[in-house]
Amino acid sequence: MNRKVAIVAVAQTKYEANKSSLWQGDVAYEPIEKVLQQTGLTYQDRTKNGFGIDRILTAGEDHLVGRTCNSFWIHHYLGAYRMSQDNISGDGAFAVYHGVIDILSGHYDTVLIATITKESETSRAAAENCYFDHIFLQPFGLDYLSASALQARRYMSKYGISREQCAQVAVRNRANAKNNPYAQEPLDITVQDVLKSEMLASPISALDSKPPVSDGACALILTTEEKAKKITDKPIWIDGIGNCRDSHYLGDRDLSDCDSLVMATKRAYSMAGITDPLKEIDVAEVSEEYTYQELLWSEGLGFCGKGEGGKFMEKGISRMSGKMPINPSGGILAGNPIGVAGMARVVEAATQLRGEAGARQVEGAKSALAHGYTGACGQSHCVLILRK
Amino acid sequence: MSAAAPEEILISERNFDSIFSYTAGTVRSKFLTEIRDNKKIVGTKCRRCNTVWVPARSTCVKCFESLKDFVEVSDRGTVTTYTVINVHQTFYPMNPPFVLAIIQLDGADTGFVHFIGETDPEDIKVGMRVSAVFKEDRKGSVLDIKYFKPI
Amino acid sequence: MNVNSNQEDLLTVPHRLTASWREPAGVFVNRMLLAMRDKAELWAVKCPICERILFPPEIVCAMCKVRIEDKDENWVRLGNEGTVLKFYHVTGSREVDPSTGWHPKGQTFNPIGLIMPDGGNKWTVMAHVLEETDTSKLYDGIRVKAVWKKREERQGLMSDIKFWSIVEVEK
Amino acid sequence: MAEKVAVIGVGQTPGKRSRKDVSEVELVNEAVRAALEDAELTINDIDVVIQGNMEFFEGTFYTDQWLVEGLGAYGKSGLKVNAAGDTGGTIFASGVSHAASGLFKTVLVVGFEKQDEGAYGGIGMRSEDSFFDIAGGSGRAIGAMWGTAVSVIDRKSATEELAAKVRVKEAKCGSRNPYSHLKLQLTEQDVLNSDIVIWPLRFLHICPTSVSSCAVIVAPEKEAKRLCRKPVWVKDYYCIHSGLQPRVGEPWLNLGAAYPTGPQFRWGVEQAAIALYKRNGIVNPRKQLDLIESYSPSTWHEIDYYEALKLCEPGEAWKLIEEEATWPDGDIPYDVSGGVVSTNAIGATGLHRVAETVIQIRGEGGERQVPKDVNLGLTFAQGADQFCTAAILCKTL
Repeated sequence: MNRKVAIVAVAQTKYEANKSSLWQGDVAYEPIEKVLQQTGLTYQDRTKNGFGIDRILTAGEDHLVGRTCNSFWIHHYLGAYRMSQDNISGDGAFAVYHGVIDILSGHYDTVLIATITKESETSRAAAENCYFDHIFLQPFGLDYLSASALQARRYMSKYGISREQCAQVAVRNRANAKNNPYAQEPLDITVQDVLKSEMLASPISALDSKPPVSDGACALILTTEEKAKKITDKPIWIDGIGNCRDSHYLGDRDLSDCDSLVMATKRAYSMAGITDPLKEIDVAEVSEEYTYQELLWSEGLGFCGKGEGGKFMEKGISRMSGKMPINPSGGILAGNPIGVAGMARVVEAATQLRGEAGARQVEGAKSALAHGYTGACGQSHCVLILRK
Repeated sequence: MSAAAPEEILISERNFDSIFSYTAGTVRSKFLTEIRDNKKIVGTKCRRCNTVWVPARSTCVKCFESLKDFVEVSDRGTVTTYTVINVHQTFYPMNPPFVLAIIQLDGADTGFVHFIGETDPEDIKVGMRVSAVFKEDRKGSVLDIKYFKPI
Repeated sequence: MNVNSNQEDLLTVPHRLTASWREPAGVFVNRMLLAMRDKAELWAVKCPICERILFPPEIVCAMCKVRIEDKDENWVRLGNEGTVLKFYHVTGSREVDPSTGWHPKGQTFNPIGLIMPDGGNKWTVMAHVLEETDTSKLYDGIRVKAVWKKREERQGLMSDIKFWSIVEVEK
Repeated sequence: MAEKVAVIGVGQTPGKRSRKDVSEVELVNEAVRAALEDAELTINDIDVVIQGNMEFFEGTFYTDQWLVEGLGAYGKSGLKVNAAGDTGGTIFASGVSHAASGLFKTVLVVGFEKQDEGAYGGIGMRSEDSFFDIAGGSGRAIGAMWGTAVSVIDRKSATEELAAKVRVKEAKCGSRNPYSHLKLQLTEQDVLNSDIVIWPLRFLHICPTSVSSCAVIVAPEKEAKRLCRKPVWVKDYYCIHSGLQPRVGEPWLNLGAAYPTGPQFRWGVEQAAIALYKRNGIVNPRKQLDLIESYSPSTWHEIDYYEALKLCEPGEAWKLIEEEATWPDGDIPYDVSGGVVSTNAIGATGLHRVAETVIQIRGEGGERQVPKDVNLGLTFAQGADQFCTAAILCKTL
């Protein structure tokens, strides 16, 4: 790879169920202002020597904003005047992926990436229903919850994964979130609380899933190796990126597999030179909106073999005191909005490697994995490998 | 004019109510008309990898072959997974609880998403055999099949 | 039976999308709208660096790309009168479907004016409805004044101003 | 750029008012197969698939996920980009970025729009912030076209008669382009008699809402030379946005005052042209460029862009029209494909411009091939409020 790419600043808002007094632009500007202050950078058109942000990427979707060209409406908060801006229609992790590509292409040097979603302003489920094929799937009223429930039962029945093993994921993530000041809903819960919580779509209960509504935003700045060393003494290198798409129809694949995650992971690992993830990765921030997904994605990420997600969970490797903690931040299960969730994983992974994670810091973490996905049952996955 | 006391927050409500009409296209229309007119379920078979795609598709996802041959499949199959929906959304076609499942129809290589009916949700198990129940008044939609019932 | 392109029975699947979006106006715009509703006053914000007077007021200056602090000296009261920069009157229809030419007949709109309220500068432009429908009486640069709805009819929207009527300038 | 990038394959589908024989999946599939055939490749040679359309127009959420079957994107890298009207240009720029990054061998870029599925093509247009909604729907794009038309008239850059002459040229070019939606036989009198929408904007001046898809395959230098006999090189590309005050009742209309150089659409195009000319040593675009494929949503935009692209002095667009310099046999052919006024499937439109420029540079335009030898072509996509993504393509680097 001819150029190296570094994260030089990260910021995020507190994730809340309803930031009702703040408009999209106000919420988005909070982390943007923080990363500008952290780096002292401004936009290229405002600098004398041209050393500034020359590209802006967002990850928004029209249905969540209720307007076409969704990023256009907060352009003046993004600082897009006279700038190159684009919007990735998918999860924030794909926007970071595209930022790395833009820098590797040599066409841009410094990319600001900002994502904002206010789920409180509309019905996220109604938007999810529009994701499905309009001829064969949408008429059934499918959304991410019902599709994920089909995947959960398929995975759990095929490999004997128990609801208790899934519940442990919720218990652990909600507990981790207590050390994360940005988390929306940390909880002290037990496996029994999860099992007894209201059943939304069997086998997924209320505490098996993320908080239904979440508002928030995050921002980060990527730049080249040469500029990164001028801006910060803690550049975080993105050494591996990979993404992949799977087939759309729920019946086309065995939902207990996650082939597109396996392929995305292979691409990211080969680029970063990783052969044994459990040894070479110190901390992982994985996107899961339902508890079974952390177990299934662990298999796709190569942390354990097929069907061994449950056992991997019980071994405790992914516990905060384990060899490779997963989601010290509490992850999406503690509350992240769609589109922002994947980028929040990158922001958290970078915060860990910068040693700024405070109470949730994984001591001596040198390499981290961040993962995001788009689509029901994880149709498209994106994996990034970060190193100190 | 700067902020004195916390003030009232004005909220704007924008409503959108519009009917889209999605073109099914040649291949997908055939799938729907076969159900509507002949109570038959057809898939398309790939000449290269012999996968039978149900519901009928125009391109083989795995090898990008144009699918030229319709193949009739049975209206009976095996439940590979299911879920009992207990929550309600405005776009759900019926009130909770109702059962969504993926059914591997005999002769098909891919699963077919549909409802399960005429059974108590507790009795449904993965691997159960079911068969399609067609509505009388069929209008050219996947919902022309009412649901699949256990056999 | 195989796929033939002259499949006569080509279906379309209808889908009714009903969605709603509830959003606040934003910190500064909310205050501007409250002032419009409660005191029939127009407020804008001035960027301390480039001195553009921005309507509607935003917490960021789009050109200088810095936050505009919420301080009294940054707020600017706009006058109740203004100058029409340019106007247009839709005689056909706004909702023209260019391919078929379909447009709802009989849609009559008042002319829309691009109005620069007094107290602003060349950056302060507001699009609003003009009372006068006979465009022969309108010209670029004409002076107009805001006609507000009664207090109980005002809800904190731009349409709290009913329209802008021509200010008779004695020759 | 880190690596030189070339276009090695293009595929287009004819623009139509409506396509009842194909779903969105088959619509994009047609363009992908055409591009693969043009590049003499199979889907297995493709590493990345980038897709773009304006999802709100079709009411689809993350459209690329549903279209995996038609895109051939199963198991491949890729993502969806959706800026605004310039989506066609930004997905091309994204494809070039992926190709130049050194991580991939071939990149397939696909744009489409199927507006006959939306309840009403202008669904996106009814999106004002209801705090600022003063007149019940602003007909945003129509209003903005009016702004440009008035500005051209005010600056005496052209008269209505000359605009009619340009519209007849556009129609003739469109009728010779198999992929054009409108194939009209027009006289100048037809144009002058066309219904007034907002004077001087008439119905025939406005672009149609079309259904079409377009696919382009790009590759880095080593692969491009290995795989393609006639690669067309991407000399440079530039992307710029205005980002000024979008939240006003009818922002697209605040002429002059809020936008330093007059009506909205031209500012982005002008800035992109200035930047590209400077970086690529183009001092006299009329002479040095061989062809322009523009994103002119109305006839008035084409006239206004003559000046924004520095083809003539400000206020002298009429000279180019009278000399017919921008006609196919003129010295700077402009929109030989018939342009956006003949076909506008928004997600694909920016990409159709790239495809047409590649075809002309290769000399494969057939009936619509320009007589002069085309080495250097400028193509750009324009969207929303002054977004512009422009690219310069050339036969030899």
